[in-house]
Amino acid sequence: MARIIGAVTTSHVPAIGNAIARGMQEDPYWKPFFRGWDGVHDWLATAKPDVAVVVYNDHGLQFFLDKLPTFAVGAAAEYQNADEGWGLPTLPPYRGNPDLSWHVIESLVADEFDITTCQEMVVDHAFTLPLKLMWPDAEQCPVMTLPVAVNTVQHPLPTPARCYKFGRALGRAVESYGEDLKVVILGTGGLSHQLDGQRAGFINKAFDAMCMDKLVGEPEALTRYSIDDLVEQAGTQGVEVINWLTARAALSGTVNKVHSNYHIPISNTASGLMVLENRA
Amino acid sequence: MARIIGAVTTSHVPAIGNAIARGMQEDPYWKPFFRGWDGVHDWLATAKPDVAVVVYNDHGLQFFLDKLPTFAVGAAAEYQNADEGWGLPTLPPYRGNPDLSWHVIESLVADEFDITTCQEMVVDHAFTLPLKLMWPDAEQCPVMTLPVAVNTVQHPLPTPARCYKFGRALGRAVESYGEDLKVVILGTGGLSHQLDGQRAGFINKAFDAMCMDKLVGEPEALTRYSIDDLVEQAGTQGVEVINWLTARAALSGTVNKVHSNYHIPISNTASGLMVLENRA
Amino acid sequence: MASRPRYAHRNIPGTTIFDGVQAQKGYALNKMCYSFNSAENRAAFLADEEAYCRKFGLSEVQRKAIAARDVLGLIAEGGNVYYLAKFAGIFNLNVQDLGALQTGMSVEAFRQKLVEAAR
Amino acid sequence: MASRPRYAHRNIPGTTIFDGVQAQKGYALNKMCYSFNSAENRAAFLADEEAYCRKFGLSEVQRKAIAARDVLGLIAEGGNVYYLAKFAGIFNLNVQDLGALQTGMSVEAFRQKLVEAAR
Ligand SMILES: [Fe+3]
Ligand SMILES: [Fe+3]
Repeated sequence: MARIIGAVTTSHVPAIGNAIARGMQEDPYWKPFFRGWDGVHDWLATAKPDVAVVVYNDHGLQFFLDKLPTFAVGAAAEYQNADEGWGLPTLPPYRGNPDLSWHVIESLVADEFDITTCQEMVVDHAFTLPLKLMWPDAEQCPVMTLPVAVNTVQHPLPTPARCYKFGRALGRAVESYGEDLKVVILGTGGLSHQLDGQRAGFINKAFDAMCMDKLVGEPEALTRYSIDDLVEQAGTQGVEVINWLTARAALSGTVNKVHSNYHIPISNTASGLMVLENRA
Repeated sequence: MARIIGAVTTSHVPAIGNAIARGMQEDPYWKPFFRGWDGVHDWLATAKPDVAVVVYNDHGLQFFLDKLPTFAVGAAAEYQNADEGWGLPTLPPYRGNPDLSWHVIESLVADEFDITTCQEMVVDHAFTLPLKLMWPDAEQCPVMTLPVAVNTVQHPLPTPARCYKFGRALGRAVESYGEDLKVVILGTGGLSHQLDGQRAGFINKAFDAMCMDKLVGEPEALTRYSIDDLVEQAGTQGVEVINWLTARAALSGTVNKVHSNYHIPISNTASGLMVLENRA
Repeated sequence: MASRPRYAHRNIPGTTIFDGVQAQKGYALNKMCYSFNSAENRAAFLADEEAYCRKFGLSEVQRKAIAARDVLGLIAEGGNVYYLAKFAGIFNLNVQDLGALQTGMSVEAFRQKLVEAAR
Repeated sequence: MASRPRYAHRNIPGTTIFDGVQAQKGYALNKMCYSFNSAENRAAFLADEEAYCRKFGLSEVQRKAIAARDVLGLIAEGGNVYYLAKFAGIFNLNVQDLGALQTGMSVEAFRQKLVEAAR
């Protein structure tokens, strides 16, 4: 059977892509961010996942407002990265696992989640950068992938309560798959940041700390927040933390924090990172 | 407040469009079908809805398998019909009501339905023909519309139990809208038919009769069926009856059957028709 | 495979449930048929059927089934009837013609069978 | 209107929640910005900004805000920052530049403000 070995939750700021492309990992501005990934690499060296399920949000590369799904699940053999408009270098294609995808899709729909099934899907920086950060030295991403895109663009967004339930169902779906696969769940986005409006540059360190704390042992605590609460407390783009919550909810065992990092600022964002190990 | 005055459930066979285009309403083959609509016209003459919420399934005009939503809800000012490939005449555009749409979308997402929101949407025969049958003499559809597309194409389909809950939530969403509007819910598709495979031509009169009976006073009874049950009992395309169930579930009051008709065959289909009045 | 029980659909004689297995197998074929929503594409197909099929990446089995108007073959190869109907429409074949082709009956006999379902 | 309470979002100073009201208002504007995923479209915009805006049906207020690189104006007119970022990218403006423009600070002061958020 497939086994979820843990979750990696991380920010996905586009500027990271530029820093990687320019080799700025040791630059004083970037060093506290990139050094934070050492603990992830240590964990991966022994954890060795076969598949990454990536819970992220599309930023207007794959989806436009003409048809915007709440939850979109990939079912392709390959996912391509593409030009997002601001000159970020395009990363090599990602392998999918259609059989796993369809199993997950069947399970989610049986559990009354109204997903959009995507047999073609391009993936943006929110999907590609975390995978690049996990395996910086690999030319191509070494694990199979399953993209799960959550709407954080156009309100109404799925509530934290719904995301938590969705994450639980996603975990059940993956763990009922019959192949022996080690699966890591990624949750990308956040933490607190706001790009737009007169409140641009808003960051809330205390709220981020609370989220990172609750996510380890008591993730249901975050389901009491409304989306408006999250906008107020974490910023308009800080709502991306619902991707962390979804990923965390997929872990059903005893969860152990293996590693974390928190650094302000990366670009306009409070960057957070956690490795949560899932013990049966 | 908006008020749901009732539901009209009907088949949506493309051949109906040809029969209308050729003026074959009095033809012996077609007469039992078209005469069945007299009772609907009588009801509409006094019911006078302002809006039609149309629960239907797209047959590969708007959606392809690249991105297939379980439930898609329209939020456009206008919906266009378009060429479906087999020369059915294209009908004039349909007026939307974006404010009502967004209210419904907010309500559905708050109630944990993971819809795809569509600010651009073309509509096929499953949407256009029932409206044309309701108002055959109007050049353009005289009411505002709100398309709700349910996946009946690619399995997994939403279960009858999920469709029932979705319909209930749709009803709550519409009836919490603050404008004084009279709303009719359409459910289109079915009844029993199978277009594909060696079982093509399959029709199940007894099952259709049971569905039409239960839908009036005891629609929850249909939620015990699985999608595979429906395929077996109603045929591969007979599963479209989930659109009837969704529409019926939107009626929360005492439901009274005002009119019904059932005729075999129209094309390959057992054609059914009901007018269910919703009493507060 | 242990995952299959949840994923598998009921076996219903004469019936193919269009699930993930079929959707993968028929993706290119259905995409081609989806393109027939456009009159221009229908004309392009008629102008050179083989080239049009290749453009969409159909398998050889699928190309042959298209050439032979073999509806059951197309369904076995992942075709979905909602899309195949657009292919059939190019030749003015309606769903009763398709029904006759698939059941090996004459169109008249297929129509009669439908009428008899009313009893 | 009685429907509004359910629909309305919280009033958060300096913050516009991109909901149905904004999504309708900004549809054409965001669609134009979405087109900037393509290098060809970015070049077409630069070649004739006004014509490109008209092609997408932007309102006069939106066209003026585009011409003035008025980010707050674009947001008020329904622009969503995920799409506007693609517009800004054409001019090599990053999100810190946008932040400075929107808060009326220098880029340096805006950056400093972010650093201070760490305390
Ligand atoms: Fe983001
Ligand atoms: Fe149909």
